[in-house]
Amino acid sequence: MSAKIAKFRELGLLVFIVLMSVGVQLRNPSFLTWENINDMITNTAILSILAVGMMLVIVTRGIDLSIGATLALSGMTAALAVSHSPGLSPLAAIGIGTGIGLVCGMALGVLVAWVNILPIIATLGMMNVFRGLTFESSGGKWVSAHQMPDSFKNIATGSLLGINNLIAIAILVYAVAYYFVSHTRTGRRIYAVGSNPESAAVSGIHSARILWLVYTIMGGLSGLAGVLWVSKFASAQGDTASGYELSVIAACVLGGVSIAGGVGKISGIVLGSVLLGILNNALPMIDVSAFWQMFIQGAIILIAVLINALVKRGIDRNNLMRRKI
Amino acid sequence: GKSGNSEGGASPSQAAVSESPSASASASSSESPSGNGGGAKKKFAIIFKNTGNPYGEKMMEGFKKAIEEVGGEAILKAPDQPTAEAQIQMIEELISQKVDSIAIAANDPDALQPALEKAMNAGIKVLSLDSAVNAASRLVHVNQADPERIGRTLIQGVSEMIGGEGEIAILSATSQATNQNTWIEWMKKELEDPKYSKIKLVKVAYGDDLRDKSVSETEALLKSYPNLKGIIAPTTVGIAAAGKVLTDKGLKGKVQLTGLGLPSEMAEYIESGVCQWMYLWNPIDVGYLSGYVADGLVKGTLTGKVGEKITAGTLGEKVVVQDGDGTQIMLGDPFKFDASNITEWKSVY
Amino acid sequence: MAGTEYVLELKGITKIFPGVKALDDVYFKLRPGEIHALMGENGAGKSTFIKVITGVHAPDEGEMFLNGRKVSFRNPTDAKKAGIAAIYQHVTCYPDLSVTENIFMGHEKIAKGTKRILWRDMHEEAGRLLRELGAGFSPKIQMGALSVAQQQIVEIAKALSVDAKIIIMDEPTAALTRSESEELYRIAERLRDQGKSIIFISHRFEDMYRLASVVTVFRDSRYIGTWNVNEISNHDLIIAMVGREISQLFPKKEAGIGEELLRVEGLGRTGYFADVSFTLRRGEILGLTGLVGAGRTEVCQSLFGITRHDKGRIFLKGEEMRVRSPREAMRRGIGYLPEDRQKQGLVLQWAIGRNISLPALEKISGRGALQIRKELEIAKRLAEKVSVKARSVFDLVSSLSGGNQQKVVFAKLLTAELDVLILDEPTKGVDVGAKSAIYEIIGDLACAGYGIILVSSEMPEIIGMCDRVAVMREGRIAAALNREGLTQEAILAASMDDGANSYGQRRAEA
Amino acid sequence: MEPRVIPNKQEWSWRGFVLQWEWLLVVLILIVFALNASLSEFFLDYGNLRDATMGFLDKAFIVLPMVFIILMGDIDISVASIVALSSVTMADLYSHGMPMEWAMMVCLAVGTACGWINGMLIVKFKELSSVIVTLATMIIYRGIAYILLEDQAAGKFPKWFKFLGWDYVGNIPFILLVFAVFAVAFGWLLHKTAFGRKVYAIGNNATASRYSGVEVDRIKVVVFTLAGFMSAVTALFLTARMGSSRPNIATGYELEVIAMVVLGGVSTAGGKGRMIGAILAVFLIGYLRYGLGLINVSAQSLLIILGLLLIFAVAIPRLKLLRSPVRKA
Ligand SMILES: Nc1ncnc2c1ncn2[C@@H]1O[C@H](COP(=O)(O)OP(=O)(O)OP(=O)(O)O)[C@@H](O)[C@H]1O
Ligand SMILES: Nc1ncnc2c1ncn2[C@@H]1O[C@H](COP(=O)(O)OP(=O)(O)OP(=O)(O)O)[C@@H](O)[C@H]1O
Ligand SMILES: [Mg+2]
Ligand SMILES: [Mg+2]
Repeated sequence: MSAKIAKFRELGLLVFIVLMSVGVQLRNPSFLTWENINDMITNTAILSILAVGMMLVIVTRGIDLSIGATLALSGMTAALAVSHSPGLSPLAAIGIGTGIGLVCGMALGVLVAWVNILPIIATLGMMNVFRGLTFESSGGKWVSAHQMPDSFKNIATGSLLGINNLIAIAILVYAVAYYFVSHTRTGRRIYAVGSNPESAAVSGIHSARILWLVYTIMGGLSGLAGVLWVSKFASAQGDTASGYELSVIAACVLGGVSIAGGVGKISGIVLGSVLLGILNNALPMIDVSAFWQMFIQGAIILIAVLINALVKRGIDRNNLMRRKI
Repeated sequence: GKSGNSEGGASPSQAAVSESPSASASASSSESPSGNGGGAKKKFAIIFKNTGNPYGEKMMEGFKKAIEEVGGEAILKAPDQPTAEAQIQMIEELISQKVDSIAIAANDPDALQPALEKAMNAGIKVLSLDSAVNAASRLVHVNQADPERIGRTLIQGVSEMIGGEGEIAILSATSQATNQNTWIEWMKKELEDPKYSKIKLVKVAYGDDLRDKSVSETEALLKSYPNLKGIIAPTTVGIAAAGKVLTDKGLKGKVQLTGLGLPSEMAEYIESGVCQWMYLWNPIDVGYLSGYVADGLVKGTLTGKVGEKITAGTLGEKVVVQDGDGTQIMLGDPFKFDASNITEWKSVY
Repeated sequence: MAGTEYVLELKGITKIFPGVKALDDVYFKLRPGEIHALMGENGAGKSTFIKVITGVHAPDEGEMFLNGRKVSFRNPTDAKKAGIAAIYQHVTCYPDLSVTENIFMGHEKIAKGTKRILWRDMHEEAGRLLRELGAGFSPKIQMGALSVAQQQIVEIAKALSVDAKIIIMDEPTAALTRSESEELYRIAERLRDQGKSIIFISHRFEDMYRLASVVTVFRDSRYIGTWNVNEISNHDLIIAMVGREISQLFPKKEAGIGEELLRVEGLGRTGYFADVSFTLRRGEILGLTGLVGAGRTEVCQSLFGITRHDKGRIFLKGEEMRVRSPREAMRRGIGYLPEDRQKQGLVLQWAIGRNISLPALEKISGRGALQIRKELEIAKRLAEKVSVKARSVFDLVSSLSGGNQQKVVFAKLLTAELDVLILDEPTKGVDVGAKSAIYEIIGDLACAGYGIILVSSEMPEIIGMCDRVAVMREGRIAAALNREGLTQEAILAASMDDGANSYGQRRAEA
Repeated sequence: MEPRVIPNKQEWSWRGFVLQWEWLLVVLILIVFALNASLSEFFLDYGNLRDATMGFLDKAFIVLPMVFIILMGDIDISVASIVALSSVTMADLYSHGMPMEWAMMVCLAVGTACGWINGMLIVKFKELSSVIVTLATMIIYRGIAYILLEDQAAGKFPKWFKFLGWDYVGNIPFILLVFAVFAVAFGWLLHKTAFGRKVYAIGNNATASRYSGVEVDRIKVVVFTLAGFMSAVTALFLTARMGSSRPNIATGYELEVIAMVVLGGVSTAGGKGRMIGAILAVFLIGYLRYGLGLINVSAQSLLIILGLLLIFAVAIPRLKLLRSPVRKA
């Protein structure tokens, strides 16, 4: 029964997305063109990759505010590396960025899992540290397009089997994540720890290890996203992606990941990311005043979650009505 | 990258300013010991908008150079976020340190007024540079370039690129940025000229100086206005993001791009021809000039009245002119970067 | 003594919590194929002892032998690997996960090479286990959607799924009805016949007599003794447990029954219950019984304003009222003792005193501020009245045993001036000593003029305490019985599905 | 049944007294003072310290109700947006000719209303957590501020208005006096009244509180409304300090406020923590920032130092050696 609700919930989100798309399409016919859809998905790829990690974190009742900073730090490091040695292979650059992200994530994981600092605080503190380190490592400079070899910039613009690399990487991340969360023990244990940490301890699950793992994964994905970001925009700055964590959290929340832990589905965050992606893409296209954009975004997020909640209530009520007494 | 100290002196803006007698550095060295403070060095502070911005770093570098030339101590500050609140706090810190002068690139023209008035009441000489504060909060403003000239030049440039007809759009930073808004006003004024009757400004978009937003705004412009011929982006993040989009979409030559950008960020797109040329002034010179102006204010050789003159090291003599209610010192015209000179500048800033 | 005779042997176990000696030099021996009952008052240390066996707590002193070999478990996984499975007293489930996952958490079935989880196998196995236990729900359902009793069944399935040699059950029947308990007995016996050993903790003598061959008694953290069940009389066992004689378990006092306090007419809440009508008078104890999930708790919560009913009317002292919140219910004179003391009854991280005063904060405030002295006064008086076992009112409630926690919840009810008390399973998981104390309090309250609704699954309790009984079945009142006609058979028949009609379908006059 | 005697007098415990989080903050403040004084000759100067206090106290008003919110296990990340919206409304109305006193009233009313809306949404939609609700309203409130003022700044307030942010009563900053009054009021509310006790109860176990007759929903609404009101108070002082208002003022305040509350020892997990801790944290961070600013530490180093301070301060009591069962609620 509850599985049906979850499905219906996603259906509701899907309907919402479709309605919105139709609305935008009526105002700007170039919205549902192949090119625009392609742009939209490409622009959403990084967000959706981060959403995977954030979902895992939120499932364990945590939150990670540091991902924007981790992304910036690893992007900057990768950019500095390729600007110093232009011969570096793009895979090595991805490796460096992801590695830095992993290290950041591990450090955070230790703080959350073993030192037992509340995630919101640990990540808030480390966000400052990582951001500061980004500025320090670049000495206040940016790494610009001309300092990056084409091979590096091609990470984001190139394509694999006709699919843009960013999209391909996102699909790969999603495939792996899906298998991980639904078909491996470790993946399921993430949900167990989030659903009830006390029983997890009694069933002999090493909660600390799971938590650590989750933040490490989040860090690794942020690192990967950092390289992709820098490659996509061909510029690395100290304040790259500042405040981006809120968008990622919003994507998860729209996708039905519960802040209370234990609940969250891959299909949900796909939809959440898509909804945000459409918002970011559509608002500039329907020519609303720049001053209204923020309000409209916020209102749509609020309406989406409220409708979702109301729909779920309706379904619950309906189920009750059918119950024989 | 290598820092071009000597190159910084030989500024690109000199090339644009027709007559610019190169100043003798000796003037400063003879004056500095005559300061009243005996052995203690005078303290000159500069506050930029935010940290980690190469444009600001270069500006502070130029400021520091000038202050060293006049024998003072330079204090360089910038908050981590570009907010007026953080700058107010920095001003308070500087007042406590009893600095002699504060030069500020403001995040808000009006919001710093109470803080800066307090500083001036404490005997600190206040000037603004790059982004002005209102006339009541400063003695003088060091203007990198005349906003009118910037606005008009950009329209002239884009008009030339697109052959005098077609749709154009502006990609700005935030809707709040006063600089950008003034320039945009002047662009619109310039467009009123009948010779641009065939040019239509279709939209002003705001990329908020965020990479991702600037990219989606640019993409939206291209799709909503399929006949778009040119984009003007008077902001460093915006113009680079637009350059990247045009490159990736293979629109080189179809959609023209110009605006204000950092040579280092734009080198790629100028060299490839996506952006034939763009403009900027030399931030090092802006800082350098401000250093001398600050020194003049502290020494009392300058009070900020119209008509006063100052000799600013290698930049030569500059004159204080009227600027609305207040006064300002102009650095010169914006400098044009194109394929011929971009290699030279891309490693400087 | 030969070590081989026992599968499990513990010697001289001592466990000290900060400030509390939970176990003091305790001995225990378990033979293969034996069902061993562990009994004792609340707070005697039974649950702690179990947790020492399963490696949740490390003992401060003492040794443990498994099949004659000395072992020490660092965590529950070690114990599980060694073949010890436990059902803990407080259900430890994952509400967001499926029943299957709950059952197999920690020992999932995985493919040999890829380590992929074999969902289909697990669902099948889980389904089989649940059918064996007589549960009628699908293993794919979400755990959180189940009632407490159903969750308890899943806990048992969990223990069975491990294929352990030693199975420990800490009060597994507390949330079960008789028929469900029967099911459990059968399973336990079958396991015993397969040569497994079971340690069984319960406060119900019924359980012990039905199942166990050996009984060990703890009292005040100490080992009292071990007897063969058929060699010790009920009377001696009670003395062993409480260290004194309990003269009368159900001190039913004859209270003068007065005017009508509460009248409920046709109360209904979509999906939960319908057409519930009854009356309650001053000094009267009305029993509300039925099988688990019959809707008793839902009715009580509607009366108390936790949930809203959508049909029917409630009259309090002749006046119709609508309760929108527990606060309003309490102001009007209705109090509720919730069924889940840990989640609904107590702030576990708080001291006893603060918990007791929580419903009465307004009463102890003067000119805006709380009067701490008055608060402590009330807390002390009430804690003593229900005889909580604690060192002071500053002890944290979380450090109390289940039964003592329940007494604190009871004390909370006494802070407010109420007319109607709704007691939802007030003696669930409470030992005999505390039980008789609670019964005494209930009796006193009835005499003092309260109207009391007593929700209980325990027949003796209902029969011993109540003036009238309403039996609920599937959300409706199936029968209303008066004291004269009150027998276990009558109640059972009314709560079972059909065929109940032959028994007294007399409705209490409206 | 033998009657049991249960004492209700608590023994004074040195261990309990010494092992209080707040001492750590006091020690840290002393260290910061000693360090700053040795690093900068300008630090230990009454005038400077006084003016520095004026500089960081504006957001401290939000810290007070945020303690309540975090104690209840909720969070409000829309406070900075409320500051912006109420400030912008005030400035806009004033520039359209409304008398300043009225505009200030409207400012407070707008903030209070925003907080009330947050509270109502959170209470009526229990399935949504406060993070989600206030994340959405955060965007919406600031969005409205943008709609109101667009790219303009509004200001040119009367001279006396500046008093709020820049002047002294005697030799004490006005803002400090107001803060002291509010701090005492909020501290009293939290620690001495039934209301405060209920806030703790909700934070520890909302269900049990409801079953005990605590009006959980009403208290939540009141607390979020208070947060809105105090955000508007911050808006008054911040606007006075800035002399004008813009839709982007107070950006990032929410995280700073939350960091202070948490550094003050307030934990969402168990409804633990005290008002004094959060207030001490305000001063700790304020003076640390100021002192480092006096020696012109770069912004990035400041970020790193503040980040590490937050981590270490929260990590220290988690060290096994200091762990003790004695901890006051
Ligand atoms: N984690 C703990 N910290 C401190 N004291 C504890 C802890 N767990 C249990 N105790 C104490 O240990 C003693 C034994 O408790 P335990 O739960 O083992 O009793 P029990 O026999 O299972 O009682 P019940 O029948 O009520 O469940 C009690 O006094 C209790 O207060
Ligand atoms: N969380 C839930 N989700 C769905 N249905 C529920 C839930 N909790 C209870 N129910 C259903 O509501 C009905 C009434 O349950 P309720 O708990 O009121 O019964 P009860 O007679 O008090 O039983 P118990 O002995 O478990 O307290 C039952 O059909 C039960 O299955
Ligand atoms: Mg127990
Ligand atoms: Mg019940």
